Amino acid sequence: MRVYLNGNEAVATAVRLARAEVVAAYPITPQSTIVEKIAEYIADGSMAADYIRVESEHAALAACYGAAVTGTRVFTATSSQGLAYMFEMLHYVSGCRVPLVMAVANRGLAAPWTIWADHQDAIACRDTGWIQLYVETAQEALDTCLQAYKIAAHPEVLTPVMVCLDGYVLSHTEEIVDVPEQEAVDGFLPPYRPEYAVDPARPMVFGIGAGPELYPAFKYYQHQAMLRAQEVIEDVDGEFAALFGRSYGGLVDPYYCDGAEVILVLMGATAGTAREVVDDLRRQGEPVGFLRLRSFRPFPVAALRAALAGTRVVAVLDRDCSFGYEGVLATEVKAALQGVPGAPVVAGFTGGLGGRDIRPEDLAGIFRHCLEAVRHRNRGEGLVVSGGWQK
Amino acid sequence: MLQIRWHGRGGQGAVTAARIFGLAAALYAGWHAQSFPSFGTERRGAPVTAFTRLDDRPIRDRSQIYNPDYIVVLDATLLETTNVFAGLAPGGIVLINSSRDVAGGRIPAGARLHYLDATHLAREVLEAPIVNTAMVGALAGLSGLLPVEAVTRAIADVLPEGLVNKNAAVARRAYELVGEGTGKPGAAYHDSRLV
Amino acid sequence: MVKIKELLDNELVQGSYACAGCGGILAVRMALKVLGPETVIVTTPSCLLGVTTFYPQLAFKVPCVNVTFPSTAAAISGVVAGLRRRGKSGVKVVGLAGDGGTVDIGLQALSGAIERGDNFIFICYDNEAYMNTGVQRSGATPLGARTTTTPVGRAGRGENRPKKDMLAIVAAHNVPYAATASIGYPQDYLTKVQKAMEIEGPAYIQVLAPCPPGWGYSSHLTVKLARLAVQTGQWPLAEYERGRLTVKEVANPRPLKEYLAPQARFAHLLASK
Amino acid sequence: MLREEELKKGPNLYTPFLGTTTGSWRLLRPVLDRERCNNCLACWLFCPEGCFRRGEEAVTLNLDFCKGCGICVTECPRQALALVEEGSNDARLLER
Repeated sequence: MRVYLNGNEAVATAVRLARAEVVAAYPITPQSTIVEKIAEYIADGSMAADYIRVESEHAALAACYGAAVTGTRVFTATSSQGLAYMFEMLHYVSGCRVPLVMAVANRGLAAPWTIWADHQDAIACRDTGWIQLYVETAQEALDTCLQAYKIAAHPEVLTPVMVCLDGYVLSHTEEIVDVPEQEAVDGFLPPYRPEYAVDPARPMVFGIGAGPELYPAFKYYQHQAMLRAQEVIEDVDGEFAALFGRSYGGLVDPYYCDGAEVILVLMGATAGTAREVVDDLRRQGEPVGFLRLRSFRPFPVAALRAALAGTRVVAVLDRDCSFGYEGVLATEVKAALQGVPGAPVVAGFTGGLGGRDIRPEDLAGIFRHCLEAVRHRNRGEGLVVSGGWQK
Repeated sequence: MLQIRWHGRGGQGAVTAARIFGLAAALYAGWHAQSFPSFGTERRGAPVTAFTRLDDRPIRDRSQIYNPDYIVVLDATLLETTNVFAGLAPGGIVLINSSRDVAGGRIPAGARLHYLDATHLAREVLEAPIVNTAMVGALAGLSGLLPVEAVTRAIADVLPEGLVNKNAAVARRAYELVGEGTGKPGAAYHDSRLV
Repeated sequence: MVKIKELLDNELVQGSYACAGCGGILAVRMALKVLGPETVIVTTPSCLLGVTTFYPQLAFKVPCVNVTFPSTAAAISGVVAGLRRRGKSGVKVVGLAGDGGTVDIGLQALSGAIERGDNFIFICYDNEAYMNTGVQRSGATPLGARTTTTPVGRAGRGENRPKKDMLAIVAAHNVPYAATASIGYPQDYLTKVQKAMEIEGPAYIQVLAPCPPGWGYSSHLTVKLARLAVQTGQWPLAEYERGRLTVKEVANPRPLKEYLAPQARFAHLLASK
Repeated sequence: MLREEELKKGPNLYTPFLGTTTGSWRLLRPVLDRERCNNCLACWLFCPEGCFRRGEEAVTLNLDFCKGCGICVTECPRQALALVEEGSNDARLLER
């Protein structure tokens, strides 16, 4: 059914369709309207779930963990400071291999105080062992939440998933969303029945302690599961496409990358603007392309190499910064291309921090800057491309 | 692409107006649409903006709107503190809720300026000075972008059940008053007091 | 009143790595004799977690959900909700945390869970300092006690603040049931556990559980000191029920010195100048 | 050591699982004089390790997990328990 929804409403709709049974969340802008909507669904009887009104984000994730180990499908959502406050629990949940799903309405971190979008919050949680999928549209937010439950609970993955949507730019922007039928979703996503759960008849310890002789083995298999998740993310996206007719490319979402001399890489909703810019420049005969990174963790090295290897310059736009170095995505793309014969030059750009608008002309400027460098190289000098910062 | 900027004060329903207009366009008038509030917290009484984009192809641009084709002002007192005309596209249209000419000479050259006394209209029909649905109806009529049925159906989708009938009625009245999609002023245009 | 002779003979926790004479593990073992096997334990990093759920020594015979230090009561809310959704509402959910995990870092979560009215029992085994990390003071450390962060020296006389009144804090939530207990008075303690079990909604029990290395006494004195704490008026046996606080009167209090003298943490208070 | 299938599912294991009996920690061992025991259950109740079983006329003692803390000896109201050095041939052992 075609419905006019914003990104947060699309997420709430997905959580209802996924038949999440326990939701625990704490309000924070711009996430709050997700859980407000879920509370409404529960209140009007259209969703059979327990809503735990916790006193903090740390507690939200702890409560979700507690509910998940009893064998229920759970959900939470947060942003920014709230995600930072969850940091300890993030590791705990992924370490315990609890397949829960959390929406993150991406927002910058204080100080200075901000409530607007950037990716610093989730990027700072890069190493918490969560799968991170960044979406472009409200439709994708809905579809990815459904996919996320399937990916997380896959027996070879058993890893929690963050579905990241840009604060306001997606969370509060309304557009047409095709809401799938409950029956179709039930077919895609059967009830959550983990291999084991809290049960006095077969007592277990969840989250045992492990000494130096055992701890690395658990971490090794956690890492293996995350690597394996690459394939599962692609498979689930494919299965979803077969059932619902919509696909997001799985790990990466290339756009006119073939034959491009400059490819822009970024994550999140800015992708839409980038597509417009690429169309424009292509019409003008410029050899540019675009690649949206959908899966930030696991980091799709092979898929990136396949899409980027033939180009001259990869411009990476980070809505985050690893202070004292550069944008995190830029570093990671460089690392992914390291050792590839004739690898493209990677230029890092930082922009869109704290909600700063990324306009088509900003992206066009990045393309032109990189194209200029390529032409300069053609005059016989080494290819050097400087990055930039949107101040 | 057509871009609309809505001006109001927190609590007046500018954000809802942007949504109703976008929903009406996308679900009931064959447009692709996108709507969003000015990003931030909405404090009651503080100036608020909201936006609607329409296009005949999918809208992918996620940047802010700087040069709207239409500007709708729900509260004329905003003209005293805010440059509501900022960035108006050449030949753009401005619709202000007022019973008199409050813009004076501030209107950019080439722009078309229209007034509707939506407050009066809302008091009559809704028995409350809530003007957002009237202004949605008026913009639909004035611009010819949407048929009035699209607006009334969108109102039914967005507003709580108890508020639908009167708001649909006020939107329809406003639509008729501004000229029923002809783009030409209707009878009660400039001073729209209903008798 | 529980009858000691009718308590469960089976052990629901056994084989732990707790120190010889540990009051904490004794408090838990006793409570499980009333709670029975249809129990889920939620616990956090603490001595208890370290000695009962660290591979290869898993000592519980009931399910145990471990969680981060601040989160015992938050995870409890999740377990309660999850079990309700799974149709297993007969299972008792019991939080176990030390004093640090209760009165300090766990306080916010406990406050939230009590205020939400979830049906659970929270047992704080109070050994009056952070024993797991090496005897640092907590909000439950009594006035004058020497710990590794309240040392005794030329300028330091041990802990300089009185113990946090956690029972009053919990009672202020209008909790259905809250009590203090001592492992030295098992009849009283276990009757309170029984009551907590039968009450619908949150119930809180703070049980004094002496720690031989942390307090600095010989391990055979654990129960005796838990009793002396009550007999010398240092540890009131209190009960908050239906809005009323009752405190068991100590008929003939014993001299405080009898309680302090065996404990190295108070040695400086008794040393003659 | 755990099997690969267990490791893959995360640090969640069936309990109880005891890699060792903690009785090996013991330096002192309790001995019980069954004649003196009146089955009052103080030792049974106060033993942190659950080493005592209830019996018809007297408790029985299993030292697998006994760490020799001595609480049972202190709490026994009839001096039916005593501590002896582990491995000694203390006379009290013979009395038993």
